Amino acid sequence: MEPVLEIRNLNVEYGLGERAVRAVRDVNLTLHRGEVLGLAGESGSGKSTLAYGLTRLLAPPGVITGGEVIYHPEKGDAYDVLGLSDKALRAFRWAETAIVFQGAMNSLNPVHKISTQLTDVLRAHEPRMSEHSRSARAREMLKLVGISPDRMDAYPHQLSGGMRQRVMIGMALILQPQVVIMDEPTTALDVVMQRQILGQLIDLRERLGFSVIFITHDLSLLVEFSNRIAIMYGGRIVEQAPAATIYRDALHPYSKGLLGSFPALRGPRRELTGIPGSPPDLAAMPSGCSFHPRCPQAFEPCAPHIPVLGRPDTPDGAARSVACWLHPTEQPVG
Amino acid sequence: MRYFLQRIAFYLFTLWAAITLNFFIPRLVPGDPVQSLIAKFRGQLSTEAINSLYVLFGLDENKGLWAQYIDYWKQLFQGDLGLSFTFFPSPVSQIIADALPWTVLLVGITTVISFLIGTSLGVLAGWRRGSWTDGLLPVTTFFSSVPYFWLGIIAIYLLTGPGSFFPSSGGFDSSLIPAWDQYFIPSALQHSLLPALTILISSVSGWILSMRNMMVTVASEDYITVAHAKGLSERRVAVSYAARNALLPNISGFALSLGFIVGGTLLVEIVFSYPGLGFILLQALGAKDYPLMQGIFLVITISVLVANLLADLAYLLLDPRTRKEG
Amino acid sequence: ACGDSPNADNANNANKSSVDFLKIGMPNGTQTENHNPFAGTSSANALGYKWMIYEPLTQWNPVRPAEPAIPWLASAVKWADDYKSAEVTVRDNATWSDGQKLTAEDVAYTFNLLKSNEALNQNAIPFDQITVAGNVVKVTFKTPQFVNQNKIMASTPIVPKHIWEKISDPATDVNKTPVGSGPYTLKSFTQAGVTLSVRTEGYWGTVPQVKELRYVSYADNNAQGTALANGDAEWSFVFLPNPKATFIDKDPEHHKVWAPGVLGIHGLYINTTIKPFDDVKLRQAMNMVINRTDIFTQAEASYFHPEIKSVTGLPPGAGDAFIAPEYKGKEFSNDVAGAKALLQSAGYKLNGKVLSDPSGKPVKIKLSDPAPWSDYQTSLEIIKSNFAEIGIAATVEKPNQDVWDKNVQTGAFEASMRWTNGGATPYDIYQTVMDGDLLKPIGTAAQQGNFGRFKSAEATAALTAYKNATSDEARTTAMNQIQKVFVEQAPMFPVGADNVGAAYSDKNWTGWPTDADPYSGAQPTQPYVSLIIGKLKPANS
Amino acid sequence: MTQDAKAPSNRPGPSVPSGGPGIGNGTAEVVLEAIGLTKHFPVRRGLRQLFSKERTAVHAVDDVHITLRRGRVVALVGESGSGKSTVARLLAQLYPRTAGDIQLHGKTITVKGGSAFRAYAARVQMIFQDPFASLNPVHTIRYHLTRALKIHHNAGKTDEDLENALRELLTRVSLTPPERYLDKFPHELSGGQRQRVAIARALGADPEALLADEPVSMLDVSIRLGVLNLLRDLKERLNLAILYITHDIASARYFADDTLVMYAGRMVEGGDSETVTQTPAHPYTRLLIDSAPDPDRLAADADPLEEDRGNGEPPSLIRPPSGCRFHPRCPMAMPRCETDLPIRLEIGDKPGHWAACWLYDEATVAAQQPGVAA
Amino acid sequence: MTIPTSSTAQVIPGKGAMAAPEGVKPGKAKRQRFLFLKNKKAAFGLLILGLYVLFAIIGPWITPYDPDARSNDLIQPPSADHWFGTTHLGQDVFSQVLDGTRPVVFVGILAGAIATVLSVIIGITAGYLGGKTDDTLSALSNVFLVIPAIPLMIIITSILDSASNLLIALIIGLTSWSWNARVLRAQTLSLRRRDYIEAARATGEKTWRIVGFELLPNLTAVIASGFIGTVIFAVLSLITLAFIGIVSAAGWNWGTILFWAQGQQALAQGAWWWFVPAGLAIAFLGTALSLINFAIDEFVSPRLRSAGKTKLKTASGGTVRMRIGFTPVLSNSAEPHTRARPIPINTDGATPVAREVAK
Ligand SMILES: Nc1ncnc2c1ncn2[C@@H]1O[C@H](COP(=O)(O)OP(=O)(O)OP(=O)(O)O)[C@@H](O)[C@H]1O
Ligand SMILES: Nc1ncnc2c1ncn2[C@@H]1O[C@H](COP(=O)(O)OP(=O)(O)OP(=O)(O)O)[C@@H](O)[C@H]1O
Ligand SMILES: [Mg+2]
Ligand SMILES: [Mg+2]
Repeated sequence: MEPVLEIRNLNVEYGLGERAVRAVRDVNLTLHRGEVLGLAGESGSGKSTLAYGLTRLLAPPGVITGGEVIYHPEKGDAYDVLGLSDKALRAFRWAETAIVFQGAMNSLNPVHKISTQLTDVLRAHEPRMSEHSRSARAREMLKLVGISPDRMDAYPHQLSGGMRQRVMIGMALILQPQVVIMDEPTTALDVVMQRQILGQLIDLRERLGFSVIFITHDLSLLVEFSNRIAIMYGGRIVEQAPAATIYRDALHPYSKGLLGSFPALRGPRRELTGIPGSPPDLAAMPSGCSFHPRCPQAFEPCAPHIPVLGRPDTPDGAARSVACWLHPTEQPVG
Repeated sequence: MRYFLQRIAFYLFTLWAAITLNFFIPRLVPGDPVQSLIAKFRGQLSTEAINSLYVLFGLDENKGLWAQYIDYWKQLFQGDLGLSFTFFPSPVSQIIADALPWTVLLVGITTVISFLIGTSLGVLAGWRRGSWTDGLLPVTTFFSSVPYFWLGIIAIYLLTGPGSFFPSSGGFDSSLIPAWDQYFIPSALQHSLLPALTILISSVSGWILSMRNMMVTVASEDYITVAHAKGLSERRVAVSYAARNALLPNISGFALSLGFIVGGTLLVEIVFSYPGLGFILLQALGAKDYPLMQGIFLVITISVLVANLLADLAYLLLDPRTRKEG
Repeated sequence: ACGDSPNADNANNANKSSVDFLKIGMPNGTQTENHNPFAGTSSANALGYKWMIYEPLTQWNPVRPAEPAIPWLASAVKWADDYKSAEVTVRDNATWSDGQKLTAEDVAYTFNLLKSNEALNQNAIPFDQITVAGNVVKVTFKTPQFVNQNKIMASTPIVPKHIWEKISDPATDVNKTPVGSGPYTLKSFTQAGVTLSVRTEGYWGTVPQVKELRYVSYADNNAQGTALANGDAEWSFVFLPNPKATFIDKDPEHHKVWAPGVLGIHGLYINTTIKPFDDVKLRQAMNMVINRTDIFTQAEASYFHPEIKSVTGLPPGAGDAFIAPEYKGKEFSNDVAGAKALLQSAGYKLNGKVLSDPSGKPVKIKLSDPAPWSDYQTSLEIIKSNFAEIGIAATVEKPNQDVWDKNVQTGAFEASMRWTNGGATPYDIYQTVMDGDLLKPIGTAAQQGNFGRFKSAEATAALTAYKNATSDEARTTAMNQIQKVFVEQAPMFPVGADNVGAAYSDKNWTGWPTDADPYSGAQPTQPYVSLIIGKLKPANS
Repeated sequence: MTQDAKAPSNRPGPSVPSGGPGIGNGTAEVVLEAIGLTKHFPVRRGLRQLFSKERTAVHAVDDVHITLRRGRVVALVGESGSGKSTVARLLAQLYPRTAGDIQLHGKTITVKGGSAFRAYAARVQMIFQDPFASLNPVHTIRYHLTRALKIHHNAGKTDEDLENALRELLTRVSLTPPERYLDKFPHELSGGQRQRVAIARALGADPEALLADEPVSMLDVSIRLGVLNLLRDLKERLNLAILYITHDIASARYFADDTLVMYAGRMVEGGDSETVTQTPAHPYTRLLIDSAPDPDRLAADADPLEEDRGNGEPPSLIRPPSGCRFHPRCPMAMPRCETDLPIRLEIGDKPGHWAACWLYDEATVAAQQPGVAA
Repeated sequence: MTIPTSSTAQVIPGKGAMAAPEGVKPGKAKRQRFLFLKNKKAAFGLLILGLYVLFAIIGPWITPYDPDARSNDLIQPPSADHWFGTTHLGQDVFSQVLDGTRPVVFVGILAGAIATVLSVIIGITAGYLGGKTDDTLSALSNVFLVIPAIPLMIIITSILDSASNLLIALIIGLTSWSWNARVLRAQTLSLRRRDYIEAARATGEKTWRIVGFELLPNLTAVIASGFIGTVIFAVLSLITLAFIGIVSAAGWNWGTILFWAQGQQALAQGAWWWFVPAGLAIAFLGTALSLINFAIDEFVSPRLRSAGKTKLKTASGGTVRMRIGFTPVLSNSAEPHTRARPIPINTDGATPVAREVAK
């Protein structure tokens, strides 16, 4: 499989100096063409920070302190997104990677019509396009996400939550980007709507062939909808594997705990384990494996040594990686 | 629609209450216009004139406060504001009509300019925090804390004088007759510069501050990040996304401040002998000129209320969220 | 389009080398257009230009009040001995600015107008019969008018009958297009000012050389002062603190201040009903210690209210002719020692810095005047420290003007600086202070005078006698009597005189009245202004 | 009117199972019961409506029956805006009800304020959805708990009593050692800890019934479980009656004895949790369950329910659909659904399992084919 | 007098510093309460204000001269004897300024307090009780908002015999509460439906307790900033009234000094020392109060707090500015920050660390 986006040792901090919060630490992750990569982890584990850090969208005091984000365009050479000039970065944004945020109400400008918000992307990226074809394109996108184009002139508040989220998805796809990042796109919606929208997204992906980074803390949702899942804890990726693999056989105790926290709706009533303790303080991270204070299986090396993300010596180890002393790894993988 | 009717009922009530208060409060003050006139002229007017003045002002008939109040409303409904005492026998409506344009033009335009400048600087200061704009606030704050009559007087002292470009007083050159011609307009502009400048200096910081704060608040909204993520130009994000939204709360402040134009400028007009309403109000206050006071209060009240209505309207126009029901 | 503009002339005029206009200012605030000469509130009155348009029958010089009046619209005025009637012979060469001839009918009409409109009759003249015979108007009055003679003849603007009889309510008419007999006509009224232009034809006297008068009303003394200093105003009547620094020094060669005193004074009224101030001795002592020179230099900027020196309270110059023989040359001397001795003899005790009255109570006094009257306030501060020298503890209160006014009228004050009425004789001064006919009980407003509730049958009788006297001897006797009471009883402590002066610049125009030639007062709002304007000549000619 | 309007007369007959007697526990003492509970929020009337008789209102809750029993948890599930919170607030007497009855131990109680309200609050307490918002940021934990104890006279007489009571409360919600938490401010605690404090506060009144309005929906996945387990633990130890409100039907299965499903202000299905979640009867419940994320399902699986009608939007509560409120979205809708309000019908698979759906009325199904609404 | 444009109207209480869950470290949280003082603006503003208050208290005792006392040094420029020169009566301007501090501070604070109390009572009552009460009270405050304040004050002061500072403070306080009342009402409305208020109600708290103990503390910042705003307004009103000679109770304040100076045309006389110091004294007091107000705004809405350093050094030595939309990249080398090496470990022999797992 061919990569579209390679994140290498990305580090993001909030603030500077002593009091800085290291929200993303040495993250390595590769997104392949056409896949849905799920990113899970509890609140504050750095998922959003990672997603926004990719395109330098973090608000102050966020600072990228190191790393590379290598983007492989469909044609042409790969380049480092973090090294782009402001102008090039503006051109890169949305044309190559688009983002769908958690709350659609907040991501749409309340004072502009949705048509304006759809077309100003085109105006910025394809200035030579005619007014007419811009609006035709916008209509087309709305139709694509299942909204009747006659709602073009509606203001965001005139649409329901689900419709707004669809508008956002339509807007994300309007330039046919290679990568779509979705940060908890459905947490504000109820389950029925959530399923509708995700179903539609998967459908569109099959038709348009973009890759998706899908962020949520709802692991069961990820297992159902994504190809591969990466699990974050304390700013690091602690495990990464195909969705089914994780579901069936998670290696990292944290992944296991996460899976054990969701009551299942179907099947036998299984006992829920949960994860004891509380999430770590990013500014005062435990030494070694940051999960060790909560880990039921922690042992000597966990406290002093940071485990590295690498291939576990399991039979299916080639397709996955984990950062845990319980699972000796061979070599770091992207 | 319903919203409007409610607002209008509310405004009418406020108007009634304010007018009633305006009627009664001045009448609690001891003394009367004649006594004030005598005192004002300090020896220039002999005490023998007292009787004739009472007759002249029609104060010789003794009417109860209540009867006066009823009369006042009757007159008001006929559009008659009565005759002023200070400028006897000019009708109050004429005095106001003469003075109002000056105030509205001077203070109105200045308020608009102040708002525009303040808002633009506020947008800059809010958007480019950490640049030179950070220094703007302390400086303007200092100037806005200075009482502006003080600033005006100092400006007159420093900047006017024989041969100076700035005239020290008046609304236009006394040898000219108001007309829309090439002599009068420049003169009027020239005379308004200094007062306008002092108002500007002392009022701009409020706008800068509130706009800056709103910009900062808005800048961390998700839709701003989305706008950046969409690769829009910095200008478009700053103006069409951030400033456009940050402006909304300030619009009502702006409309309200328009309402205070008439009432809020007593001292600039006094210091610069500007022929506006604020100055006349002060004279009316000093002279117990009830009809004139009431007339001016009426203008102020109405303008504040109209400004309020405008604020509502502006919000309605600018914020699609409030446009829900027709 | 430029030719249509009303300002086009002006712009052209600006290029002229010589100045043919005079800029007059008054610190009287906003004006609305009203050229009614009878309305005290009109712009014509506030700026004084009514006397450039309308004229009185005679001109009277308040600086030398004892001098006879100059005939003006009247070629002669003959009063009866009892001053209950007068015959006015009207000049036959005067015309109104609309070309009509000015006749005795006009004069009679004007008197009738005042008679039948109480609202216009500001001096409350008790007109009786007014008849016309040829060019003579005969007026009779209900009471003797000796003390009012100049108010009637020299302060009543004569208006054209043919215009005014058509006006339905003369009291409230703004007289939009004034037609008068004076040397000027109205050119324009704007919010910035009033412009008069000189009559080109038909004026009975010498046509003044000043072609145009530009009046501006400034917001307050400060604005007026600035305008004077800048040369924006050339003539004004305004209080200039430290006129040397603020005005004269700006152009020492041309900027002048002249402030002659008139028969109207300012002084500290004492409430004579309050103990211990009902004691004449105490009042005398207090009167003795007031430092009038300090007040003159510090409160009145050494010019504004000319210092009163004579113990009679009569101002120097204007009052000299009236001073009783026994008081000639007697001047206030700021005599602290004398005052102390006087008090001691009257049973007062000075323990250290506290004076106690014979009953043993410390003497305290509250001085009050409205805060905005800064010269009075300064005077009070000075008086306060003067009183302290004889152990009287004074406090200065600053009630607002309305409250102060009410308190003074109803007698709810202890001591207060106030003015007196003024007139052609000292009668007005003394009447305001001592007239028993004006006396009202404490609590009732005394609107006309005697605020200190001074009770003296002697003074009242003398005042009445003066007013009604039919001979000069009787008047002199009465006046001497009045002064005696005033000096001995000290019902009020005179401090300074009113002035009819001006601040002016003779850069462009010369010929102003001066100490050397006090041919009239100099205040730009008084009837004599046309007298002055007639004498002005271009400075560079 | 439907026969439900007469509900009080046939309570608690097996034909009208409300909370539904669970297996073996049917005899547990009833603590709190809502009968025909209805709440309409009046919408401010415009000028036009001023003269018409018609009153517009949000029909937030209509004719709801709930029975809370000692030692049992009843879950109330439904999508956002279906009126769950309103039910809880009605039960807590925070809102006056439009119609219906709330009975505490069989006695009708209506209180608005004052000591009567406090007496009621002593027995019925509520926990709010958002632990970040339900504690006053300016007060310490000690203040919050002390107030709860004092208001309900559980603070004892001396300071020592109070201190003991406070420790006891915190210990009960597993915030140990208590000293570590007592003097903290809410913002110094994690979400789970805050929710525990909120629970402790409710327990401070020593209530019999606890109304938990989405107590864990704002909490992180890994913490949720702890709070739910705590609630279950309390239910068992203190023999509390708990109303557990949630939109997460899976957690209802895990945590509640009985489950009630609400749709647009009405109850549509009820029964014991396992039955309702495993063999849902009402089409809405089915939609809900099918929509819940299911790791065992393949992503691409076409969902028969996906093309529902009405764009999947919940109906307006100001003018709710006639008949069954779900009919515009229901794939099985029959003509009758549009006109007649469905009554509660026994499903028959398990005792106490019912649904308000005409599909379970054999006569109707026979006469009208499901899924082909006119 | 433009309307107060303090941003209090946009303050979102509860979303303030307290509600920012992240960034707060347990244990250090106590210090949060003094965070306000760490704000440079607040500290500076409070320092100046403190000086003024000090002079207000001790001013009249430390004046070098009796401010009323006349001397023979008329209109003297500043000198060692007279730091701010003298007046036309030879009074010492410095003594007058010092002596005049007390009434200004007194009137400002008292009027501010009165207006604040009124606005709190009216605003919160209207907002919390709603309904008819709200309508009535809102109408009342609107009427007061509409009536022009300074003229109203002029009228009312002229009703009174002599206006003591106490009375003036009362009048200013009584006429200037309406703006704050409006702001507070709006805030209360938004707080009223907060969960913690509802929760307090559900716990069984009495209404007055809810208002006093749950609502009010959350409005402190808004109230404080309203208070400061009114103090500024009151000071300027007092000075304006004194300047136009309407108010002049016995004793000095800066407005009276300006009144005298202007009456004597101090500037025209060249006596700038008479006119300038009082104006500057007002300006500095106003600035100090404004600074405190900014600080309160920032305290309430942490977004307004500047993030300290905004210029950053990149790895390559250049500087970048923190700005929205373009996160600074300090280095884009792909070197990992933590040196984590896979070390071979034998899991079989590992003994899990025994630990107590807290629930
Ligand atoms: N502006 C900021 N200043 C300081 N720390 C911040 C800031 N924004 C985020 N953080 C910290 O960075 C960490 C990661 O935050 P992030 O938003 O990426 O988490 P997340 O995984 O997306 O969580 P959630 O599931 O709640 O969205 C958090 O611990 C947070 O406290
Ligand atoms: N005070 C109120 N005034 C008017 N309408 C209200 C009020 N409170 C709630 N509603 C309406 O009543 C309906 C039910 O609201 P409720 O909060 O009970 O739903 P919910 O099921 O708890 O939703 P959620 O899952 O989002 O918490 C909604 O349509 C809501 O808009
Ligand atoms: Mg996130
Ligand atoms: Mg809810």
